[in-house]
Amino acid sequence: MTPSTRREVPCCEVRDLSKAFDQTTVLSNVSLSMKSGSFTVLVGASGCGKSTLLRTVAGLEPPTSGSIWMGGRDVTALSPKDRDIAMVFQSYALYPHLSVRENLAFGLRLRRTPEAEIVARVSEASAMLGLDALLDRLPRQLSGGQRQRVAMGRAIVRRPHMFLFDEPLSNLDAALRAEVRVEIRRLHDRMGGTTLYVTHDQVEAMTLADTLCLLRGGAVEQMGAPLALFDRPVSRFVAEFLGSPKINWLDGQVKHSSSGLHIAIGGKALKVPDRYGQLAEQPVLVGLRPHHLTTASDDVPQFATMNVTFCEALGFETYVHGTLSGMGDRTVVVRVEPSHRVTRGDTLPIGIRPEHTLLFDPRSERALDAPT
Amino acid sequence: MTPSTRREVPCCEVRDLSKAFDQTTVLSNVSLSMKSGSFTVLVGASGCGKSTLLRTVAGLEPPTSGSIWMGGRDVTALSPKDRDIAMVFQSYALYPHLSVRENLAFGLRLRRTPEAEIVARVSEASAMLGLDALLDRLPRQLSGGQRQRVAMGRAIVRRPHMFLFDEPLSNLDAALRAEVRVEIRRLHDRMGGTTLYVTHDQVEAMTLADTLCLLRGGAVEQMGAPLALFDRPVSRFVAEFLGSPKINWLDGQVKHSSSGLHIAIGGKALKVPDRYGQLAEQPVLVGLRPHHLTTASDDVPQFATMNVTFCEALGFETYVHGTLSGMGDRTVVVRVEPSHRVTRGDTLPIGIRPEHTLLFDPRSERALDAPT
Amino acid sequence: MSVRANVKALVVHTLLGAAVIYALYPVLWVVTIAFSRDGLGTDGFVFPWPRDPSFMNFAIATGISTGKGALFLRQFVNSLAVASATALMSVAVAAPAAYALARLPFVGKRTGLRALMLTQMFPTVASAVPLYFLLSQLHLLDRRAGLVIAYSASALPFAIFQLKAAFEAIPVELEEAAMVDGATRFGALVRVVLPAARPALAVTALFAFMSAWNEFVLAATLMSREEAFTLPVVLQRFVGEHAAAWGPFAAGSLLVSIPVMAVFYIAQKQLLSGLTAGSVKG
Amino acid sequence: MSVRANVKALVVHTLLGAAVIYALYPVLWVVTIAFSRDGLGTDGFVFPWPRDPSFMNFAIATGISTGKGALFLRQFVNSLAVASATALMSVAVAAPAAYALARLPFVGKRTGLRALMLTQMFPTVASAVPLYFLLSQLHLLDRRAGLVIAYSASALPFAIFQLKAAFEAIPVELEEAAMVDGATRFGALVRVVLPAARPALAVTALFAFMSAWNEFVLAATLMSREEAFTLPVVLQRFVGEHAAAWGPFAAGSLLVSIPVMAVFYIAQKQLLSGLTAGSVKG
Repeated sequence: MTPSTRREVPCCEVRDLSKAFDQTTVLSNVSLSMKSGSFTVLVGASGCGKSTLLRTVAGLEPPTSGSIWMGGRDVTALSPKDRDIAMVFQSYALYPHLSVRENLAFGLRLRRTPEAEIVARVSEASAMLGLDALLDRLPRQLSGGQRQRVAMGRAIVRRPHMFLFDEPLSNLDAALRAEVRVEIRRLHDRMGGTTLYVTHDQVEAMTLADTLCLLRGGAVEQMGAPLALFDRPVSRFVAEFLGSPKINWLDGQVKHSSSGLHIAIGGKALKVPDRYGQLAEQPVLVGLRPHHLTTASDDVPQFATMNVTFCEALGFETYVHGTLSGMGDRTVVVRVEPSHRVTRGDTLPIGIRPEHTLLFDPRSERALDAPT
Repeated sequence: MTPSTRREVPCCEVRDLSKAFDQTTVLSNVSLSMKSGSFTVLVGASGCGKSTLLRTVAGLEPPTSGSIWMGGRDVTALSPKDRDIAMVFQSYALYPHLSVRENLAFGLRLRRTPEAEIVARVSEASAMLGLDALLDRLPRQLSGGQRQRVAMGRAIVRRPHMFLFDEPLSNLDAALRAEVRVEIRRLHDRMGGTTLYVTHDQVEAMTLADTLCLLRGGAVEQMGAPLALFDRPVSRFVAEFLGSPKINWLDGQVKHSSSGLHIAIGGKALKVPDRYGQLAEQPVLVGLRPHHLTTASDDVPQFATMNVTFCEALGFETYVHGTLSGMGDRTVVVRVEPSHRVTRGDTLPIGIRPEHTLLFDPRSERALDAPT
Repeated sequence: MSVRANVKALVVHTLLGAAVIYALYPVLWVVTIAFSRDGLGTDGFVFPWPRDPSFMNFAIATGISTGKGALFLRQFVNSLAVASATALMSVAVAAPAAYALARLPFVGKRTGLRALMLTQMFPTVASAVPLYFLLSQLHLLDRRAGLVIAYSASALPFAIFQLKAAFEAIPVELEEAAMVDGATRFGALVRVVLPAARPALAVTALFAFMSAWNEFVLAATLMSREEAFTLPVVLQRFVGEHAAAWGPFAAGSLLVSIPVMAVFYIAQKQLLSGLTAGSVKG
Repeated sequence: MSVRANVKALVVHTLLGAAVIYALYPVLWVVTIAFSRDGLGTDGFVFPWPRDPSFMNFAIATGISTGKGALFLRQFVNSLAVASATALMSVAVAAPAAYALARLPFVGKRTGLRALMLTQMFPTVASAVPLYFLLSQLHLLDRRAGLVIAYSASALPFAIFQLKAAFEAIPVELEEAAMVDGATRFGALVRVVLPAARPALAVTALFAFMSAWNEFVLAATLMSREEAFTLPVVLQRFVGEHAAAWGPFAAGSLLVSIPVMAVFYIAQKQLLSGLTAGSVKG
């Protein structure tokens, strides 16, 4: 056995998967490999195919072509019950006629687990999720948050090799969402299973994932560690998808001059970050995240003047909307400290931290430092 | 006529309003005054009575006691159609059998507006909201965002004195929500009507409101400018409701010493902000917002050491969860710059900006600087 | 994969086909008998098919061959008038009652609902007699109005349940929006709720129409003059009186079914959407 | 305010009261006649009430007074057996068909649905004759099984529509959850879908039971021996044969209604929740 064949078998692998409904292609040639114990998040706008991909991994949709492997076995033709997975649905999908206890025990009963084992596992999961007081209730007697916990309990009880989550937090309110988000990650770490998680929410995606997989139109746009996607997006699409408020765009032109490479924006020269090597003199789309723009100070010299059109003060931070004088009419958003009190009509001296600037080809909308 | 009676009549006034369904009190003694042209947001957790208050103002629910005044008239007994209001519902409530055009024209037809006037107003509203291409569609042929715009158009067309919004954005996705939020404020400024807006979302509440009214259990907990509520909450409830991540709590003790007043927390002394005048030596609940805690630096000396248990990196900012050594086991969240790479198990020197510290009575949970 | 899919498709089609045939088989027999010159043969037993196709039975059934065409026409008009009036009357009475049950809270709601359900449990045969005496007191025997009253009374409970469910499926906000827009509660009902409930109203009306059109027991009890007969009674005469005339009977049955099928064909879109509940979403 | 509320309450109660009375009035008459020793009086015309209360009519109706009690009991058992078997048979055939229609995509779905609807348009009277011949070929005339086949065939389309709507109201995710949890598709149907659709199944069974229990035309056509009669036919004999015995007829009607009312009373919670659609939410 050579070392290369002895390397760890991934817990789940999606190979060259495509899926079409009638004439509509939903997934095209998606490949994905999940290490055992990893937490992979599929993220994307609605209609990008992320739920279909999850459902195909679950065995609820047959793929049009390609295959799915789990633990080194081709499971493409297996039905869901033979895949050793558990799934938490967006609607929770609790069995309405069964008590919480029986909802938890359902999968174990189907697998003819001995009664003593069922009791033990149900009470373990129930304790872990704080469901003890609810065990005899019916689903309709539970709040949204409680239902969500029962759905998670139903997955945990089974101790599967893989957990699948389909937007499990989208029916919860904001405060609960933040709380359960932390708990899901905690449970993942404790259970040691492999998790595949679908969401459209960038905060969930960024904070939960080991590996983030951003889908666009049924194909993988970029995959990697969350901060890698945030800091080095391969395309304008990725740069816009992550980050709140959205990234700002300015039109510039790469110029060579005696002092080296720079980007000309409305008569001003912006330094090109070091990691960009050789660039042709060409028009570029300059991406600047709101927190990389700042009010000019001793540290960050003024680069432009902002004409403020609109101000959103959240208390803990303030978003200032406006345009930059002489730099086109694109709206730019700057995040400033809440102690700044800015109002409409003000002008604001703006500085840029040039080391964070992102450059894109305006036509292909691919990053200029991305491998092509 | 004396000057005092000549002062402006508020557009809408709620006087000492109570409402009970069967035995359950939903609103108790709520009073509220809205200036003409103002934007008032009712905010609170679900079940706080905010929607009931809105519906009572609309005339869809009769109050149990108290009265509602509009333009100096008691309208408590008037039916909705006689109140000169328009309302945007959470579910949009578009008439399913009528085209977009007829949905917009519905209210005008009921009021026997001349046909030419109807056509003019419908096309004005349609242009304002970009509905021109949709006028002949039925509601079921529209996307969620389009339905929302039609619902707004139906309100605008009527040119009422007052606009009522009942969580109009809660069925939209996050990106659209941010966009429509800005547009609603723009429309308000342009139409010049008075707006009463219900939401459970603190971002909407903070950014839209001139006056924010936070309800709790059917009563007004605090009312005022959004930043006033954020910076000077009258109670622990208000402090926790606003701000994301939530405010942090530490247990302290007010102490007099030779160098003046301070708060003792786990052996360390924290300065009392200047605005607190005389305080008795008593236990206090210390509220510190995540953005007022910071990594210790030359500017902000170290106050405590944080044992990091959990880290959420969003890319544009990072939330570090942990406990402070020797200061109890309450979890504390600190917002740090995304350039800090922190992981579980790290220790972090933490500084505090003492001028932002909030102090509460641990038993009454009222702010110590609030008028009692 | 494709083998599994094919097997599934086969099972599904067999199942549904069996259900359809089970329900349709008697109808096929009626068609066969109607078009057979000699009434009923037995050699096409399993797959019914007319041995000697002819329209003769239709001529007999309509009275054209016996010179009684005018009487048949009159009886046809009776059926049509009674069924249409029943449909209108049921919907007109049921709609406000159903609306009240769906929307307004009031004392005695549960009791009212139970009382309505109970009347559904009562056999038609049992109500024939009291209705006979009631209508005779009102001098409505042998009159279409009498039948309409009897039919709409028995169609009412089902119509009320049907419409109550339909009104409950319409969001209250629609009415509230209309009221804010300037309508009274009644105006909101007329301009918004009823149009939104159109499919359910159509289904309810059609059910009432059909049950009146096909009803036999009450019609036979309450109508004694030939000119007042409705078609099911006319039909029954072919087999009930002396020798059983199966051919004309079957032909008449088909003729009776045609108007209902026509209504059905015209309204089928509304019907199918009305029968699949929850179709009225904003 | 309170005046307006009172007026509204008055209007609502009047409206609903009128509807209930309209539907219940004939029933009141049946009760009155059943308990009147002399059959039918006219002086209590508007508010029916027995003039000379007695249980005599019940004794006659059940044959106790004439020594034919055993025959009546047998006929009662006929009715019960036929109606129960019809209910079971309809649900058993309709449930898989409805499930296929609700969940599985396949060619000919619309056509199948339309064919089912069409059979609903066909008058019972018309199907009596072909059924007579079919059952005679199968040697099922005068046998309960024959009636069960006839009744369940005619109950099927409505049952299928009813159950199709119920299955469609059950979220597909429930089945998917069961399949992920370890069930086959069939297992998910049995363990999750059917239990969740229990109220609808109960309503469908009850409707089939009721229609079979109360049916007259087919029973009269297909059953000729007295021992094979079902109760509606027995009843009709009281008024149909020679002199009309109104009192026993009315008493019999009440007796016929009692079992259905009992079933209704037991099942009323299920029924009311089953009739208000959309009750099966996770």
